[in-house]
Order: sequence, then structure tokens, then C-alpha cells
Amino acid sequence: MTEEFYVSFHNIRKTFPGVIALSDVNLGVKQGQIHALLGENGAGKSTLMNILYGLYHQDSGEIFLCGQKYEDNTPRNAIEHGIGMIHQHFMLIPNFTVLENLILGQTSPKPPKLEKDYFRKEILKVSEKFGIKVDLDLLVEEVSVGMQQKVEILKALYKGAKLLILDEPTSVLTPQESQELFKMLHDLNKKGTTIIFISHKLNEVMQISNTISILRDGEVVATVAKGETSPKELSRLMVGRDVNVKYEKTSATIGEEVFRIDSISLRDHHNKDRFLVKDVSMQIFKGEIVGIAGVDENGQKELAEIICGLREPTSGGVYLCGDDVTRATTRQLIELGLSFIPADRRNQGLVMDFSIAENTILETHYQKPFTRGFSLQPAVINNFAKKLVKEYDVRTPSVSVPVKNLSGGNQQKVIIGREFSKNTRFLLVMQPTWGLDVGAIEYVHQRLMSARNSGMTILMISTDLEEVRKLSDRILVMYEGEIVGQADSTTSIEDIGMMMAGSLRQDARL
Amino acid sequence: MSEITLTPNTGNNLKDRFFQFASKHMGFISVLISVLAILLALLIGAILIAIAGINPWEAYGYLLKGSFGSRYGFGETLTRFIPLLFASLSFAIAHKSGFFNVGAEGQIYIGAIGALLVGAYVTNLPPILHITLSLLAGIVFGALWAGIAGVLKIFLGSNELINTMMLNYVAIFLVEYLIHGPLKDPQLFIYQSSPILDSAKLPIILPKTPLHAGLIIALVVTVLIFYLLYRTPIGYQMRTVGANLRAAKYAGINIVGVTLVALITTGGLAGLGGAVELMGAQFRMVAGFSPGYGYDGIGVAVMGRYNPVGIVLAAILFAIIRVGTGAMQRGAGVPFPLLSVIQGLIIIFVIASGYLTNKLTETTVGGRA
Amino acid sequence: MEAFLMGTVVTWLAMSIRMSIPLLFTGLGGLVSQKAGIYNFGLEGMMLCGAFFAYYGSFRLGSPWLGLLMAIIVGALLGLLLGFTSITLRVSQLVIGLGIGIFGLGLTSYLYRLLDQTGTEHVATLFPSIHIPFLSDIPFVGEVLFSHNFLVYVCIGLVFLISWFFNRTTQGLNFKAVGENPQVADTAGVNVIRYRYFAIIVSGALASLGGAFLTLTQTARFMENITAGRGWIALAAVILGKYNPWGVLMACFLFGAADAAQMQIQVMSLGIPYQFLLMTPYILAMLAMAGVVGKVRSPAAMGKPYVKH
Amino acid sequence: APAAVEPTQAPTEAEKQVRVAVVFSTTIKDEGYAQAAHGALMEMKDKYNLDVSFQESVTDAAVKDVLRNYASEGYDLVIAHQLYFTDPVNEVAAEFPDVTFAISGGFRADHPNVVAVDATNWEATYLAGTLAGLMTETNKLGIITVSESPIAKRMVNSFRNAAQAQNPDVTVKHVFTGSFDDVVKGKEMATAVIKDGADIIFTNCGAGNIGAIEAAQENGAYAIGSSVDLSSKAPDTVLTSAILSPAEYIKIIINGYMNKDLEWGKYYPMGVKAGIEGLAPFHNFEDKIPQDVKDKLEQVRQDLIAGNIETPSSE
Ligand SMILES: Nc1ncnc2c1ncn2[C@@H]1O[C@H](COP(=O)(O)OP(=O)(O)OP(=O)(O)O)[C@@H](O)[C@H]1O
Ligand SMILES: Nc1ncnc2c1ncn2[C@@H]1O[C@H](COP(=O)(O)OP(=O)(O)OP(=O)(O)O)[C@@H](O)[C@H]1O
Ligand SMILES: [Mg+2]
Ligand SMILES: [Mg+2]
Repeated sequence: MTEEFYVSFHNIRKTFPGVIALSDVNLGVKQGQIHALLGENGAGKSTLMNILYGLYHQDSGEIFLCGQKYEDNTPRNAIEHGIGMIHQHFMLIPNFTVLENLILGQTSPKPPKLEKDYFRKEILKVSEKFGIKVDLDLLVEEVSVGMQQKVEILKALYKGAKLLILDEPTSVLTPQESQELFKMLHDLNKKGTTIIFISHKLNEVMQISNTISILRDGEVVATVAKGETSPKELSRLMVGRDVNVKYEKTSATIGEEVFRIDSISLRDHHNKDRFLVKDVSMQIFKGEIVGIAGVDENGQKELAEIICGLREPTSGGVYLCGDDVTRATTRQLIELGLSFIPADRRNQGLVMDFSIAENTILETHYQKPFTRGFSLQPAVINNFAKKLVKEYDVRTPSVSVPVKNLSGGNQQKVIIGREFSKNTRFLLVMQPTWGLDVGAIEYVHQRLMSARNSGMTILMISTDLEEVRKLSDRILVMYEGEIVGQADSTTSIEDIGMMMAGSLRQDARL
Repeated sequence: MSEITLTPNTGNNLKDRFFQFASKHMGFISVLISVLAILLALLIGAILIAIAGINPWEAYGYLLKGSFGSRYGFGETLTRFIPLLFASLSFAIAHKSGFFNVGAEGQIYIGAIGALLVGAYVTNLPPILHITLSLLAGIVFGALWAGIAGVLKIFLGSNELINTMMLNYVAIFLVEYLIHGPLKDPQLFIYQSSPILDSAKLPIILPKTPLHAGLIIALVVTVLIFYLLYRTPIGYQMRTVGANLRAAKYAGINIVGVTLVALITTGGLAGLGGAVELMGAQFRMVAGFSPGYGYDGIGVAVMGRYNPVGIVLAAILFAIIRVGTGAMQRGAGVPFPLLSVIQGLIIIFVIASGYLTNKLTETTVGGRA
Repeated sequence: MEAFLMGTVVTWLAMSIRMSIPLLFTGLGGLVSQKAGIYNFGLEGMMLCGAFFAYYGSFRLGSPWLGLLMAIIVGALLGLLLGFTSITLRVSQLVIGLGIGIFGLGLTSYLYRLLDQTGTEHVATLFPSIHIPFLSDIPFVGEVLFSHNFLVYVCIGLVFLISWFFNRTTQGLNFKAVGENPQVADTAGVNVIRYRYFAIIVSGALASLGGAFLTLTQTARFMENITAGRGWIALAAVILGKYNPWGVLMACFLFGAADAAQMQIQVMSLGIPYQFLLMTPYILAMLAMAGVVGKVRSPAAMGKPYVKH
Repeated sequence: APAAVEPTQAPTEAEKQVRVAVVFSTTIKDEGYAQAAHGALMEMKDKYNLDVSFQESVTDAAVKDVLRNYASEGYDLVIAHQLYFTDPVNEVAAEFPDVTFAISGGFRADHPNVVAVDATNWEATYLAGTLAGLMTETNKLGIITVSESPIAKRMVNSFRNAAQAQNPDVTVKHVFTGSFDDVVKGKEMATAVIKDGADIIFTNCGAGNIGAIEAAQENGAYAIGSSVDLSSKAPDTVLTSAILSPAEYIKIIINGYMNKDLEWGKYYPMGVKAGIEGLAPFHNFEDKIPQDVKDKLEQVRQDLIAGNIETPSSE
């Protein structure tokens, strides 16, 4: 049966220390397909593909490529067999230029010399052919995430990928960018590239793929043709139960002003006449969720850091419940009732090596009851953590497990639980569901809604437009450090998308 | 997602039982592995000794007898253990706080100078007070010396590895200058500092041996340090800064403040080590005051895996090697260089054997619980 | 006066170069391993072994070339040891390095004693200083630059070679990638483990050359602990040089020149306590660190072993 | 207490053996002070069939413990071979009244069971200075030591006084290497002094001596070794060596102990008169050194013996 498939996996098993990532995977991908791989966090999607790409090696099981048994799977071998992969976490070196990243691992025409110009020509040819424009001479750390992804795709194509694997490619893109990507993928597919598309966004999967396989707990539970299925069925297959993806939103009961920003700006200290944040003002009232939509790297990060007291704006003021907190330290803000759910949970929200319990007291550890006199109160802290784990349904055997051993969804739950269980007056949320699966997303969204309904004031910054539209009472769109438009859930996706892309300014409409 | 603890997928339940045992007694097992590594190193050493025409068993007999087989040797070993323990604590706490302090050696010297100034030149104090003040002086001086590197790191971002290393050389020459000039004992014709007064000397706690009250101080401090690290807010903050600086910032932890505290502790510990060595063992400052305790401390901390029990055991090992090898030359006439060879082998083997411990930890308690 | 100054300056510069080169060889060794993400704290021990085996080879086999060869081989082997423990066993590079230091000191001293049992003199054959016609005879420049041993020029050549390797070759690019992010390198089809082994072995050989320079060009006799801590200074020079071959060259020259300078100042007998003169190189290093060098960005994967599942 | 068993000797014989222990502050391969003493120790071992033990590289941190160990391990005679061990020995000796101690190179004996034997450390140097003063053509001399010590200072003064007594125009530069082990430093230091014009280098810097001699050799200057005869290192460069015979201290102590002809509880500074200090043979320079120079040297030697030359200060 292997003949008909371009790639097929047979009884693949893969374990990591203490984890069975893949118990017994059987899967076939046909030539010329766009084959979607759907699954919850930790289902094993990335692991399976990493095995194919040779980054990991299976404990047991076989892979067949074009009917041939494919052994000794190393990345080099994969590249030679025309397998290209865009990883969930980009495989780029920040302080190398785009060009250098593309050359990496290539063999030069005149070894050992690094023939940059030769490679530049070659790469430009490819980018012409597939219509992917990137600036080869910028450092990767200087280009936007969207651009970095283009670099990744170009890299794969340049290395002659016949089979292209994309691991959650859209999580960082605007709707427009996603649509462009899909177009690009369709073209590639026409030109004969087989594509494996990993995601847990149902509508995307429905849109792009023609075959869909669902992974759960390290096994393929089903493979269906797109025509014969529905989002509802897919989500059930994925989570193993029914998920109500939509629910009605009660209109907000707006109270007094809680948070205000008066025309703050932040000058880029690397480039004095560039502003990372430019004349931003906003006013947020008790009991509403204000969403900031926008493509990544348009100043949201800097704005958030200013609000959290990690940076001082070059000009302008920030006010929390009337107090001027423009120059307040982060700790002062926290004590004034600011809570913050950062975008990057692994690096900003959690200390990966610490236990769950230790992570639950990151901001409050020095306060009663966690500290009495000189010393921390382990018993108190553990009980607190146990309660929190129970209430926010963090899936873990015990609170002494290091958070690095939790799945993304559960890590996020720890943060949310921590931030919600403080006495909060104003909540700043960034990318609350980044990389989470439907189950977790639904959970997080409900938590945010119920908080808002019980009078919490929330500012949510997210690059996931769906999310912003679904939760926000008001929407602000940010582009190149500026607020370019106001909107609400009635505004059309297209309009908001165009604002995010900078091609539409609201004042232009008025 | 499958939240199962992984038991190796071989039906062999004897193996399973072993893994279960291992997961319960990891500490014990890691010690066991280290001991085996030491034996292996000693075995190779034995071959070399035999080649040198000496009876290895006799030689090792002296190693044991010299280091803790006799009352005096026992006291001597524990005396060497004291500064090693301080030095390793100093390195460990810096490491936990994300600071790479290889400067314990210099901080030991400077700390000792601090203790000397109070111990030798401040007169007619009651012993308790005099000792306390001298110890404090040691802490302060050590902290200040480490502080130089710290301030340079915090405010100029200079690399602390270099600065602490350079400060070692500077400290040693500085001390040499001091005992040649300002602090030279006028009574003496050679270059040594004046001795500290009797009221500043630490009492002997094991009669007929050099073992002094510094041992108690060292052990108490060890407990305090790990209490500080794991049971106090400031310790929590130090570990957070060490483990994830970004998260610490977002949590509103005052990075500069915490780093300063970490520095004061790391420097203070080494300085205290110097003070205790001076007040308990040597009494006056000489050019070769510390025979590399500061550097050994690094090995001790890593070998002890930065946990109190481990560090104490590793420090004892290093002390035994220091004292026992001396006995090997005295008793069996093992050539001096061979002793270094054996020391080197022991260190390399014990550290290398850590591989097994890590593997075992991974496959049993590690991963997602 | 003029002439005296001239003389002193010439002596100083020439001396600075001689003092810098052993550091530079070893420093380049440290650089190569750290660029690939491995700390080499064994530099001192490797250097010492290099010094001994170069001496031994030259003395026993009568040819400095054979001495040089022996030094390189022994250095490479020690590199292999550090490589195996840090790349394959993934244990503390720091402490294994310290261990190699102690081991090396013992080993070399022991072998030297075996050699030395007969009271007879045993002097190694040295590489002669070269004399380039015309060049060497130019006043000032001649003595400063063209009066040295060929190994000096080899060492400078290595600096060119290494910076060319890192900036102008594909392997060099892969090499740096391995030190920055091994996983990325791996996905690009670069064999991380092989590159790292290569790096640490070369590192060992270079460190060893630093020692060989001492016993093949500077003194014809071996002495226990003859390297006297130069390996550690070299390690510092790598960071001081911002992980860049030319930077390392500057840093080593800083140490060498400062040391030479303090010697010259002693000769002038200005009555400064000699301890302060002896500490100048180290203080200068710190000042340089704080002043010109500033924040050093070390390879991102430094010291982190690459685990492949 | 256990005897360090000599494989060659039957244990019965080992019982009667006198047991002698020596403590060194450096390794015994320092090409000088310790190496010479170790040689002498081995000589005595054979001469009296002693049961000998020694420990090298004993640090100031550990020396008292080492001494106590030896004392309590039943050694009859415990010798510390290092100026700086003077205090520790006197301290430990008080604790073990029935063990005999000696400080070879020491300067004080506080107890009846301690003896301190040392060279004057300046008389031989005085002869060296005389020779240098007479031989120098540039009137510039150099003297290299590891660090500053009273001994070193007194040597330097002695060397200077002697040289200037012969030749008032002579200037002497005193420089430091800061390291016992660093041959190359010694060499570069010497080079610096020579480049500065000195044509004779008196070297007394541990392992650095070798380097200093090589420097003289390469730059066409002369060297004067110290403590032991270093001529063999470079026969055509080393004029002579100022013999402080550390070997002799050990011999005097052990002979004195065995033959009961040395009085304990005293400090013996011994010099030219006692025949333990002096200049090494000229070897290759025997005929190169003019007779009148040799006569001058002999005359100075007589003055030293007669005590006509006052001890130079150690400041
Ligand atoms: N390097 C690793 N070490 C240990 N465990 C790992 C490693 N990589 C993956 N895992 C575990 O294996 C399981 C599958 O992980 P994988 O990344 O394949 O899931 P996924 O389907 O890609 O999830 P997501 O949608 O969050 O990307 C998870 O439990 C994960 O924690
Ligand atoms: N006024 C400002 N204060 C602080 N950070 C600023 C400011 N303006 C811009 N930034 C941005 O903050 C981010 C972090 O600042 P920083 O310069 O420390 O990072 P960086 O540019 O990566 O540093 P490096 O130059 O060492 O790479 C950068 O993206 C920088 O552009
Ligand atoms: Mg994934
Ligand atoms: Mg930057």
C-alpha cells in the first residue's frame, strides 16, 4: 500500500524522557496533495514531522518515501530527498543576515570559498520564480516575523523542496498575509509541490487542505477528505468531545475610567528619527475589553512594555485610576493593581525551571501570606498552587512539576490563574491564545469574558484578528506605532485587515 | 496528551524495579556513581604508582590514614574542608543568581586582610566581640572586592568572568605589597603581617588537632545560605534573576538590587572564608595564604551539583585529596607530580560520571512527571 | 637620550611581541572552541603539555620539528578528551577543564622528572630566529618586526587564516552557526557534532602550540609549571577580544605589551613598588573591558551541549 | 608509627634506622635551592643509611600540619628547608619537646630542640659583586630576584657595596619577576636589563635563573648564578656562581645530628669562613679572568673571613 503514497509512516513510536509523544502513528500523504495535520497541543504533530525531517529519530517504526524505505533520517538527507520544513519556532539565526541564513549548510561552487554573490543570484532566481520578495542583506533580528516566515519558505524552496511541511505557519500573520500565504501554497501545489500543513485552526484547515488527518495523544485518530467533514466534526475528533466554538456576547456595562494613555511616544534609540510608538492615546473604562489589533512588530511590544513600566516613553503620560504612573516601576504598578499576561509565556511569563508552585507567586512572593517575617511559607504556597491548579484545571500530577514539562495550554493556564487570582484593577493581555488548541482557546476566552462581565477592565493586544473581534467591545488598530483606526465587532474583517496593513486610515473614511 | 510516567518499554520488570528504586533514591545513587568513578580513578592511579615502583595499596593506605584514619589527620582534613566549603558556597550562590564569579581566590585574600586589620590592630576587646568584628570585616572586604566586578557588570555590562579573574591577580599582588610595607610585622625580619591577637583567634574544637570553630561557622553558614536561597523572598528573587532575567523584569523584581545582594553574598562568603582561615588556622598573612582554595571551590560547587549535601560531600572529597596525598608522599614516597595526576583523574572521572546520573534522572524522574 | 629612548622603545616592542605570541596561539585555541559553543577551560593544561612534549620531542629526537609535531598531537588528544566529555557526555566543561589543568601539571612534571634522573644537562634544540635580508636590518622596524622566530609569523598567519575561515568560507559560516544555535545548523544539514569535535581538537592543538612556542623558541629547558598561568590569561583574551581573531590579537598584545612595559619601567627603577607594576596587565585588561570593549556578546549557544533526541 | 618501608632493606634493619624528614616549600626540581638540598639529603641517606621522607610544595597554609604529622609519625629529625618556615617550626617544636627540629635556611631557634642553619646569604654575593665590579665594561650591573625579601635586599646591598668598592662608577639595577616558575619572565627581565646596558647579570630568581642565563648567552653578556653552580647551563656565559650551598645546611644539620657535634637551640649563620659560602669554580673562565682580579677576590675573601666587612643592611 506504500506505493500510492509520497510519504507514509508505519507504526511510528517516539518517546521523550517521561513522555510518550507518538505511541503508534500510521499515516500516508499522497503526491500533489495539501494534507492538513490537525491536533491539540502536544498531540505530536511537530514531533512526527521533526522525525520525517530528521531532527529527531523514531524509537521504532518505518517511513517510506516514494515507495522506498527511508532510513537514516537526518536533516541533510531530508534536504537531499526534497523535504523542506518550516518549523513552528523559526530556524533562523538572529545575528546572521537573511542571505547567510539561506546559505547555511549549502555547498559552495568553489569550496571552501563562501561565494555570496553566486548564492545571491541563485536565490534571487528562486524568489523570482515563486514571487517571494525578501531583503537579503538585513539581519534576521531586524525583520518582522512575517518576513522571517517568508525567509523560511524561500529557504525550503531554494533547497529544492518537493515536499513542504509548514508547522502552524499562520499564527503570526494578518488575515491578508494568511490569504497571501494560502495563495502562494496553492501555486506551489499547482507547480507540483506536495504540502503538509500543520494547524489547529479549523477554518484554515477547511480552506486550504484537500485531505485532513487528526492526531490525538500520539495517534492518528482519523483521516478524512475535506468534502466529507465539517469544522464541528473535526473539533470533536480533535478534542474528543463537543466544543461550542461560538456563544453570544452580552453588551458591556461600562463604568468609570480605569486606565488612560495621553499621546505617548517612544523614540528608537538606535535610529533617532524613527518612532516605535507614536502619539498613542486611549481611555479604557471599567468592565470593557478593548482590543488592539495589528500585525506583529508594529509597536505593540513597546507599548505594552511602557504600560508595564519596563520602559519610559519619550513623551506622554500613563494613568491608572487617576494616578500618574508614567514613571512608576513595574512593582509599583503591580501593587497598584496591574496584571499582565505577556505574549511570550516561556520567556516573559514563566520561569521554566521553577515548579508550578514557584511560578504561581512570581509577583506576589514577598507579600503575605506567602512570606511571613523573613521566610517564604512553602505550605501556604503549595496550597495556593493546588487551589489554582484545580480551579484553572491545569493538567499536572503535582504542583512541584517544573512548568517546562507542561504543554503550552497548561502553561498559559498557570499564568492566567496567577494573574486572575491577584486583586486586579486593570488587566493587560497579550496574545492570550497564541499556539493554543481549540479546547484551550475556548477556555481562555471564556475566562476573559467572565472576568469582563464581573467588572474587570481589560486591554487585549493580539495579532489574531478573529480573537480580537470575538472578545473586544472596542477595537483599536495599530500600525507602525500609531493607532490608525477605531473599530468594533461590526466592522468588516476586510476593513480592519486593511488598517492593519496600513493601506487604510480611518480618518480617510470619515 | 499522554500524561503518563514513562517506564522503559521493556517487559523486564527487574529493570523496572531498578528504575523505581532509582527514582526514589536518586541522591544516593548519584553519590554511589561518583564513588565508583573515584575508585576507577584511584585504580588508574594505582597502576601509575606501581610503575613508579611503589606499592599502591600501601600508598593508598597512607591516603586514608593520613586524611581521616588518625585523629590528627581527621582534624586536618576538616580544617582544609572549611575554606573549600566557603569558596564553593560563594561560587554556587553566584551561579544561582546568574553571575559567574571565579574570583573567590582573590576575595579570600582580601577578606583575610579585612579580618587581619581588625584582629591584629583593634586592641583590648572581649574575644566574642573581637571575633565577631573580625569576621564581619572579612565579609565586608570580600563583598567590596567582588563588588568591583559587580558594579562593572551592572553599570557597564563588563564580563564578570574576566573581571573576577583579573581581580584575583591584583588581590594577590596587593596583599604581597601590604605585607611588605604597611602591614609588615615590625618584630620580624621576614615579610609577614603581624599575627592577630589571641582575642581574635577561633578556638580549637577538637583538641590535639588544628580543627577550629570555623567548622561550626562554615556548616551554620551553609544552612543559612540555602535557607536564604530557597526559603526567603530575596533568595527567590536571586534564583529568578538567575533562571530567567526577562521573567524577573516582568514580575517587577528589582534586577540591580537583587544582583547587588547576590554580589555581596558571593563576595562576602569568600571573604568570610578568608577571615576564618586566618583566625582559625594561620593567624598571620603571608604571600601564599590561599593555595588555590578559591579555584577548588568552583570544582566543589559543580561536583556537588549546587545542593547543600552535594557541596559538603564534594568539599570533603577535595579536602581528603589535599591532605591524603600529602600523607602519600610522606609515607610511601609517592612522587609529588603523580599526586596531581591522580587528583586530576579523580576530578575528570567524577564529573564525567555525572553523565550516568543525568541519564538516569532523565529516564526515571525527569521529563513530564 | 634620543638613542636611549629609541633603544628602550625598540626593546619594549620586540619584547611585547615575544610575550604576546604564546598567549595568542593559546588564545586562538580558546577562540576556535568557543566560536563553536564550547568553553575550553583546559587551555592552561593543554598549553603546559604542549610545552613539555615540544621540549621532549626536540630534546629526545633532536629536532624541534618533531617536538612541534608531538605538541600538536598531544594537544589534539587533550582536546579530544574535553570534546568527548562535553559534547558526547555533556558534563561540565568548566570543571573538566580545571581537571585537565591539574592533570597536565602532574603529568608533565612527572615525565620531566623521569627524564631528569641523570643529573646531566638536557637542552632542547630551539628554532632559530630568522634573519630576513634587508628587512631585518632596517633600524627600529627591523628589530621590532623582522627579528623574530618563524613561529611568530606563523601565529600572525593563523590570525589571518582564522578570520578568513570565519568570514569567507561556507564551513566558517556553518561553524559560527553551530556556536550560535546548533539546532538551526542541524536543520540546515550541518553536522553539529562533527563541527564541535573538529573545533575542540583544533583548539587543543593551538593551545598546545602556545606552550610549544615557549620551549621551542624562548627557552631550551622545561620547568615544572613553565606556563605559569598563561592559559588563563589567554582565556581572558578571547572574551576581551570579543570572540574575533583580530580582537584576540589585540587583547594578547595588550597583555604582552603591558607586561613588557612594566619590565622596562622596573629597569628604569622609578621607585614604584614592584607589586603595582606586576599587576598592571590585569588592571589594564579590566580598564579595556570597561572602556573600549564594553558589552561582549558571546556565541548564543556557548557552553550548552546539543541534545539530539 | 609506620616506617616508609625501603623495599631493599629488611624490616629488622629498618627498626634501627634514624628517621629524617624534610619539608620543602617548592618542588625539588627548582634547579636550585630545593634541588640542591634534596641532593644532599639523598647523599646523607646513603652515608648513614637513614630512613628518609620528604614532602614537596608545602604551602604556608599546611606547613604546621605537615611538621606535626612528621613529629607524631615518630621521625627523629624534622627539617624545614625554607626561611619562611622559621616561625612554624619554632611553634611546632614547642609542642614536641622530644623530637628534634631544624630549619635549614632559617634565622631563629627559640627552643632547645630546634637549630637554625643558614648562610649569611651576603658573603658569597659580596664576592660575586667584587668580581662583577672588576669585570664590567659598561659599569652597569643587573640583579634579578623573584620578589623582594630581606634576604634579597641584603644581597643586593652586598652586591652593590662590593662592586662599588672596586669601581665607584658602577650602578646596579634590581628587578623582580614575580614568579618562581616563570623561566620566560626571567629571560625577558634579564634581556631588558641587558638592553639597558648591563653586561653582567646576577640572577637569583628560581626557575627564572635558567632564562636569565639564556638571555645573557643570546645577548653576549655574562651571568653569575646563585646558590648552586650553574656553569653547566652555559659554560661560556656563566662567569661563576655565588654558592650559598643550601646543600651544606642539610649536611651540617644531619652530620651534626648523627655525630652529636652540633649544638641545638642555636642559630648558625655560616659564611665564607665556615666554608659553606663562596664562589663556584670559574670553569671555562679560569684563564680568561686576569690574575689581578683573582688576587683581589682572594683578598676580599680574607677580609670576609677576618670579619673586616660589615654586614650590609637588609633595608
Ligand atoms: N524535545 C522534547 N523534549 C521533551 N518532550 C518533548 C519534546 N518535544 C516535544 N515533547 C513532548 O512531546 C509531545 C508532543 O509534542 P509536539 O510538539 O509534537 O506537539 P504538537 O502537536 O506539535 O503541539 P503544539 O500544537 O503545541 O505544537 C508533547 O507532550 C511535548 O511536551
Ligand atoms: N528609547 C528606547 N529605550 C529602550 N529601548 C528602546 C528604545 N527605543 C527602541 N528600543 C528598542 O528596545 C529593544 C531592546 O532594546 P535594546 O537596544 O537593548 O535591544 P537590542 O537593539 O537588541 O540591543 P543590541 O544593540 O545589544 O542588540 C530594541 O528593539 C530597541 O530597538
Ligand atoms: Mg507543534
Ligand atoms: Mg540589536
